[in-house]
Amino acid sequence: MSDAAQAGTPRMNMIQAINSAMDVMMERDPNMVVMGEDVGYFGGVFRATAGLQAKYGKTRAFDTPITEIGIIGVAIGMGAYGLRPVPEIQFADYIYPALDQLVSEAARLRYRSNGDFTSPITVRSPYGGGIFGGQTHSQSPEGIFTHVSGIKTVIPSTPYDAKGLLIAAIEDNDPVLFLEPKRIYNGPFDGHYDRPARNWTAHPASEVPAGHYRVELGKAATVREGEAVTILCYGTMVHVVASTVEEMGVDAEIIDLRTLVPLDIDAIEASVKKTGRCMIVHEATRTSGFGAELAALVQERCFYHLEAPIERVTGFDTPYPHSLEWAYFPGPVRIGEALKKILKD
Amino acid sequence: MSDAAQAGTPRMNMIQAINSAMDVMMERDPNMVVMGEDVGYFGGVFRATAGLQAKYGKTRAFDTPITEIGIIGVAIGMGAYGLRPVPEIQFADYIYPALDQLVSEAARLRYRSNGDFTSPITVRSPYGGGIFGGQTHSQSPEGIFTHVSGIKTVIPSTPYDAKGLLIAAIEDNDPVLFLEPKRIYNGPFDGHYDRPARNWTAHPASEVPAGHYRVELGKAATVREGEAVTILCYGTMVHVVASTVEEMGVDAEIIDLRTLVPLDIDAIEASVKKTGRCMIVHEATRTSGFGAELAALVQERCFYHLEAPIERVTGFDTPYPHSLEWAYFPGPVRIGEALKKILKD
Amino acid sequence: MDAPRANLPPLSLHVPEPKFRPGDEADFSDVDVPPAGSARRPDTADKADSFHELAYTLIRVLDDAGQAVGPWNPRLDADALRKMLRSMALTRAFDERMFRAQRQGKTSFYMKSTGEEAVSVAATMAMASDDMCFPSYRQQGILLTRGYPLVDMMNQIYSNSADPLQGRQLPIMYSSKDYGFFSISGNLTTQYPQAVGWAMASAAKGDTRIAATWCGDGSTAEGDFHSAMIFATVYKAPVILNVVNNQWAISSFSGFAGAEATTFAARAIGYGIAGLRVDGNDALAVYAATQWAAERARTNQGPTLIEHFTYRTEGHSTSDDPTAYRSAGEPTAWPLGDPIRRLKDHLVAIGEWDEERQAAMDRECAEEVKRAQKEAEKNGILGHGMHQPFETMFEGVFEDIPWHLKEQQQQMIAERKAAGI
Amino acid sequence: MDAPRANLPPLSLHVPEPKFRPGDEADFSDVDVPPAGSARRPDTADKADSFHELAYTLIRVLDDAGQAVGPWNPRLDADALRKMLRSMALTRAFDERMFRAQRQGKTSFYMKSTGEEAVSVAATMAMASDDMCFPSYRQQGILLTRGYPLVDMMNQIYSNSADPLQGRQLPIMYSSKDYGFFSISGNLTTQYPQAVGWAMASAAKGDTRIAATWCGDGSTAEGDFHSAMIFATVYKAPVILNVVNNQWAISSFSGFAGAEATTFAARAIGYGIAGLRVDGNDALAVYAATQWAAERARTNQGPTLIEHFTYRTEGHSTSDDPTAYRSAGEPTAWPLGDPIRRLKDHLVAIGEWDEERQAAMDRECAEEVKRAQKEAEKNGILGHGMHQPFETMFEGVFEDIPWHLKEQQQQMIAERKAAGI
Ligand SMILES: Cc1ncc(C[n+]2csc(CCOP(=O)(O)OP(=O)(O)O)c2C)c(N)n1
Ligand SMILES: Cc1ncc(C[n+]2csc(CCOP(=O)(O)OP(=O)(O)O)c2C)c(N)n1
Ligand SMILES: [Mg+2]
Ligand SMILES: [Mg+2]
Repeated sequence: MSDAAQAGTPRMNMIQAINSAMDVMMERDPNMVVMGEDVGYFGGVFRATAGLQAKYGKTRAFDTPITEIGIIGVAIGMGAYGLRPVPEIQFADYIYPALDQLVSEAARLRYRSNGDFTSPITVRSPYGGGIFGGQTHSQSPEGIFTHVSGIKTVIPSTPYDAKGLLIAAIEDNDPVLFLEPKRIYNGPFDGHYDRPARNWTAHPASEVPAGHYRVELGKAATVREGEAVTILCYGTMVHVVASTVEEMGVDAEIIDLRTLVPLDIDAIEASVKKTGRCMIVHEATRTSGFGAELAALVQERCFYHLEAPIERVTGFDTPYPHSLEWAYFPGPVRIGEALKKILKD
Repeated sequence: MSDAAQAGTPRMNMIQAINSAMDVMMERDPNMVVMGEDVGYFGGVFRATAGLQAKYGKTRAFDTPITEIGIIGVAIGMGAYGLRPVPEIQFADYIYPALDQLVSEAARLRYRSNGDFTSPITVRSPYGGGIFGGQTHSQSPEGIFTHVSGIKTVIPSTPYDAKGLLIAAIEDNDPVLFLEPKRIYNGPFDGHYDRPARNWTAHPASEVPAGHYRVELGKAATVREGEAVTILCYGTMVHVVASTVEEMGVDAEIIDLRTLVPLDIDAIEASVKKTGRCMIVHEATRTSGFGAELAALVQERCFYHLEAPIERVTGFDTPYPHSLEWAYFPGPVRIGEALKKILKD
Repeated sequence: MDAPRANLPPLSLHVPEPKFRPGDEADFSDVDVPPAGSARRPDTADKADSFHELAYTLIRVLDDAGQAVGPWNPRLDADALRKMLRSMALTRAFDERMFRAQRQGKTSFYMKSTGEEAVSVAATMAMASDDMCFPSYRQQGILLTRGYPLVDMMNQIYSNSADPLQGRQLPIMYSSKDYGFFSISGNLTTQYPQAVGWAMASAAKGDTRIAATWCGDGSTAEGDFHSAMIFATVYKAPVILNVVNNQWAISSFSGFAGAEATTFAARAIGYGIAGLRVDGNDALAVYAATQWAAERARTNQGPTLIEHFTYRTEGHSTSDDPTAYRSAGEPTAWPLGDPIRRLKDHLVAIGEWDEERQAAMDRECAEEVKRAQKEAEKNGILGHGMHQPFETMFEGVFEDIPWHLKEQQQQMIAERKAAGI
Repeated sequence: MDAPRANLPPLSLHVPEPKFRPGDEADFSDVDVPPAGSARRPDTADKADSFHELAYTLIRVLDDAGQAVGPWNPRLDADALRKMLRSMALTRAFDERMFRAQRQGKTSFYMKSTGEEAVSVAATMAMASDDMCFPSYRQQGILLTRGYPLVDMMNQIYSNSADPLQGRQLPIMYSSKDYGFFSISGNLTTQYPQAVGWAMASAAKGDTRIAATWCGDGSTAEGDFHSAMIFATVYKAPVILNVVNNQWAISSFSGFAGAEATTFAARAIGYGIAGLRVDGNDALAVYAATQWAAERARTNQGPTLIEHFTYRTEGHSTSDDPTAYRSAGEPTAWPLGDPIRRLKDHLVAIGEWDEERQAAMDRECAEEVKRAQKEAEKNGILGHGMHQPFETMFEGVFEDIPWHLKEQQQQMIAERKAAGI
């Protein structure tokens, strides 16, 4: 047991950390509200808002009608009034009906009104596969939002980061899309779906302070230092990559982006210039995924340092197939093959 | 006057060519219908569907309620019945309300039903800036759709291609997003907004056969052959690039992609391997635009042939500003600077 | 935010709350249940605005004594009634068994329609077999009524090697064009405008087939619902728009879809289309209302919205436990009873059925389901290796496989070879 | 597609068609105009389902003789009436001048509200000055009524160096928090759920301020409209939902939004909220309905939908010519008259106004607008170089400028230097 844990820092899984972030913020800021389908009395289908209605009342944590347009549109109006809404979209696959309110409204409000109105909302949504959710409970739509000027996209990979980043997102005065990798809600996942699931307790980042702290938006984390290759990843993939690198004994530098927009370009550039190789791993479909932007940026900035083509390891350009989930998922084999290739190139 | 024109091939501008494509197809295929806001009696706010209602009747060319969800959702249902709907979204900026129907339904129907149902719809929509349309009549959202598996994205740059590609899109049994660069509806535009506008008559590609022909989807066009650098572009930018290259006297190879998904990777690869340099030009915002995917692909496939970093010349990551339209637009200056840089690198 | 003006009372936000929560005793005595036979039956050619009251009552045919009464009595012959009863019983047996299969780890997910069998079965019987259905995920009764093979449904649920959808879809997201059953979507209510579009196409072609669609009470809040209603009213589409008001949307009671203020059938009035509110646990009422709506549609009178007032007896799916958010007593206290028992009582009351035949039928259904299950499991269960070949993953994204998917297909094959799997 | 069944009549698709097209003589004699004063005025505490008939009639106060009659007469004093008249006249003068400015090439775009001035002006006067408005693009009357500086509106229209929105928005897409005027969006009806959200927030905070929103007849078809209605009814949000039924949406008549089947006010009935249908060219009726709805909202009775039945006298915007799709005679044949003339006639009829004062007022408004225009043009017109500094383009995307936008800002500056501009 680490010092922190001995000193009373509680252990939390990702759901608990996310719940704690909202609890802390609702305690501090009477204008913060949470809302969404089943988030009130029931506390959310993943329990992320459990207890908040009981503690803060029905006008601050409430169930909503099943209309994602309305959830985001109403949150924008509440934000314009002066509240700080944290709406939940039950699955990221269901964010598309709300896209116009997010893209044309939340993301554009500050700009088009010249700061007269703003949209300080944080949209939480579980995303990603690996839970046999089929094509409509598994998608990773983050790439779309990174193309939209005026919205920030944040994806945590540990309980500690989840809480700190969510607090930073809520405190941010711009709209933030906070995507939660649901595969690792209850434990880190190394991609070996056939091995027993682990929970968070053994992971150092499950030590989560009970109170308020922030993990700054726009700052990546170096998960592992290394010299052979830089691997850029986020969310569930951080764990799959780390374990694959470990198993293969590769001296890779693993960077957990944490925020996609704005990106921590300095960390990326410094690392790639050091290693001379860059691999990008995400679960989303390949074409025009965020990996494309990363590849474009890295070759623009590190061209003369690159010793091999930048490799993208991604989900395939198909819907997420139910029965072939593990053939779709970018797991240790796909990452391993790409690593072998990039180190050989 | 060219031979073709003498032989009676009519001259058409882009709107006329698009109109002619629909006319030809409605004549040939009794199942083809056009629909959308103001497309019926009035013939569309850009007149693209003019005359079709008078010729084919109200059940084949009709106005719709102002609900983009409904326009696409209804078109999908009609497609499932056996019709071949060509819905119009009045401006590409207004496609977001329909995103769920496009992404979760049209694009996924064939896959999720294992071919039991398909969605042979072609969604037409004017896109792009340069007409002082402000932030909601100027957007270029193509990048978003290229990330969605199951939908094709097509963008013409001349009247000839517009008609041939639109016919191919309508005949295609998969959903196609057909984006029309509205800046060049009436004439090619070289980016010099301060010079008098030209119309299409002098352009060879305004010779458009009156009847049926197809320009195959997935095939790029080499607009200019060259040795110094490969420039990948589409839509309005093809003309801006061509004129800038001309003015600067650069021996660039200009490739008009025409179809973004599926992409003509062979043409791109062959050209970049020949020139050793690659520049990408689009009007859409930079981050996670389709240029990112192109840059990623090119460096993956042509890494050892590249002599300089791939350059992206794009719109900025801001909404399209009304008064500063020409500072936003990737015009001759921005393209010229990038050309100088990539040739020097 | 400025200080509230002192001369005005402060505003307050109304947040709906269901009448009963866990621990409460469920008491539905304030639910207004009009007597069977009391609603009038307008002519199918009547104007939609001439029978608004039908959106606020409950059309009921079966009375407490098990008799079919009133103008909506469809006067079905006993064979038809027995077929209806059997399809409902089969649906329930199927649900029981597949729910259990999920619990046994044979698949990832299942959703029952317990207590709502009449809504899909009786409606299907009132339509022509080639009319097109755009269901949500809780109308498995349509397929079972139309005789779709149980084994194929199970193959789909198991995502196994014989799955007609090749393992691509979540369990229960069936699709069968041949049986007039549109591919179910995971995204709520998207099927609503699609159904209207299909119906519009049928009308534009001078066809005679109509469309029907179903969504839940909660799902009516989606923008797609509205767009469908607008298109349906504008073009007088020949479509039946069913709202299955089972009063719950996962953990949210129907008050969060607006049920505190009015009925779901009343939505129809807002669009100027015909609206009926039906006792959804009364199979004959469902049949009669559907038949009436179908006749309207077929005679170019346009769309009808039917609210089926029912109750979701069990959890939302295999993923939730309803006693965490509602009174455990609700399912039994619910006053409109069980649709299967009510139809059975009717058949018994008219001397066309008895307890023995009922028991035999139940056994038969259970057997049929069990046999099908055995058959289906020969083709594999989820996650046990018997699935479609890996390469198929890349088929059907487009009609033809483009180069980038072919490349990815090769990559996947190479990957599996490299890993020795 | 199979062959239609022979024993059934073929279906046919109904596609709405307006009564008059170019070349037709416009004849509105079948438009039902109930006499002024004939609609009852329920108590503001009455239940929404107790006055459904108000969604199907027209609330009218001004009769043909120019008298204010009936229970909805707001009994305003003459000063208030004159202020109302002047704000409407000013709106019209402003529209005339700015339309002309666009035609003169001074800006890219303009939209008039001619004939619809009462809808924004009278409604604004019936609300408190700190109530929050979420308008569409045709309610410039709100700003003019609240005394927002004309020069600032024009600066925005010209996208010039003094534009409060820094040239970022299309002309007329004003925004002013100080004047309770929410930033106008180019995307239709997005403001509807936002208004409901603002109102819900106000209620949650125990504030006293309410919200109001406006959209056009065509815009009611958007999914946002529905989501707003659902949220409004579920949480009894203190909000006034205005539908400006000017019967046209660009070239599409209101039949494409469902007006053939019922009224827009009837939508309210579908959600169980209060609905009123008002003569939108009768400023006193608009005032009275708004005041009534505001009182409901302020006393926690929830939302009201008000349909303002009016007519879009001119084109949709500077981009279209209405005679291409409708009868040129419509604007004059339209039976509800001109809202300015009707209010003027009333003031004259009650002896509080005369033609001379009217002419003087018109001159005054024209002068005021002209003066403001001169002032505004000192700050530049569109495309003539007097705009915000180029760097500002990158401000306000986020609260702070992130690195990638700073880089792009530098690129833009370098670009301009390279080009010598
Ligand atoms: C667009 C979208 N939003 C949210 C969900 C998640 N979800 C699935 S079912 C459901 C509840 C639906 O309730 P209801 O419409 O009443 O149908 P019922 O389950 O009662 O049959 C929700 C919120 C979804 N599938 N799609
Ligand atoms: C989402 C969206 N779709 C389409 C448009 C294009 N458009 C602008 S105004 C308009 C007509 C609106 O008509 P109506 O709501 O009746 O308002 P009115 O112009 O009559 O005031 C249309 C289709 C848009 N701005 N936004
Ligand atoms: Mg339900
Ligand atoms: Mg209108």
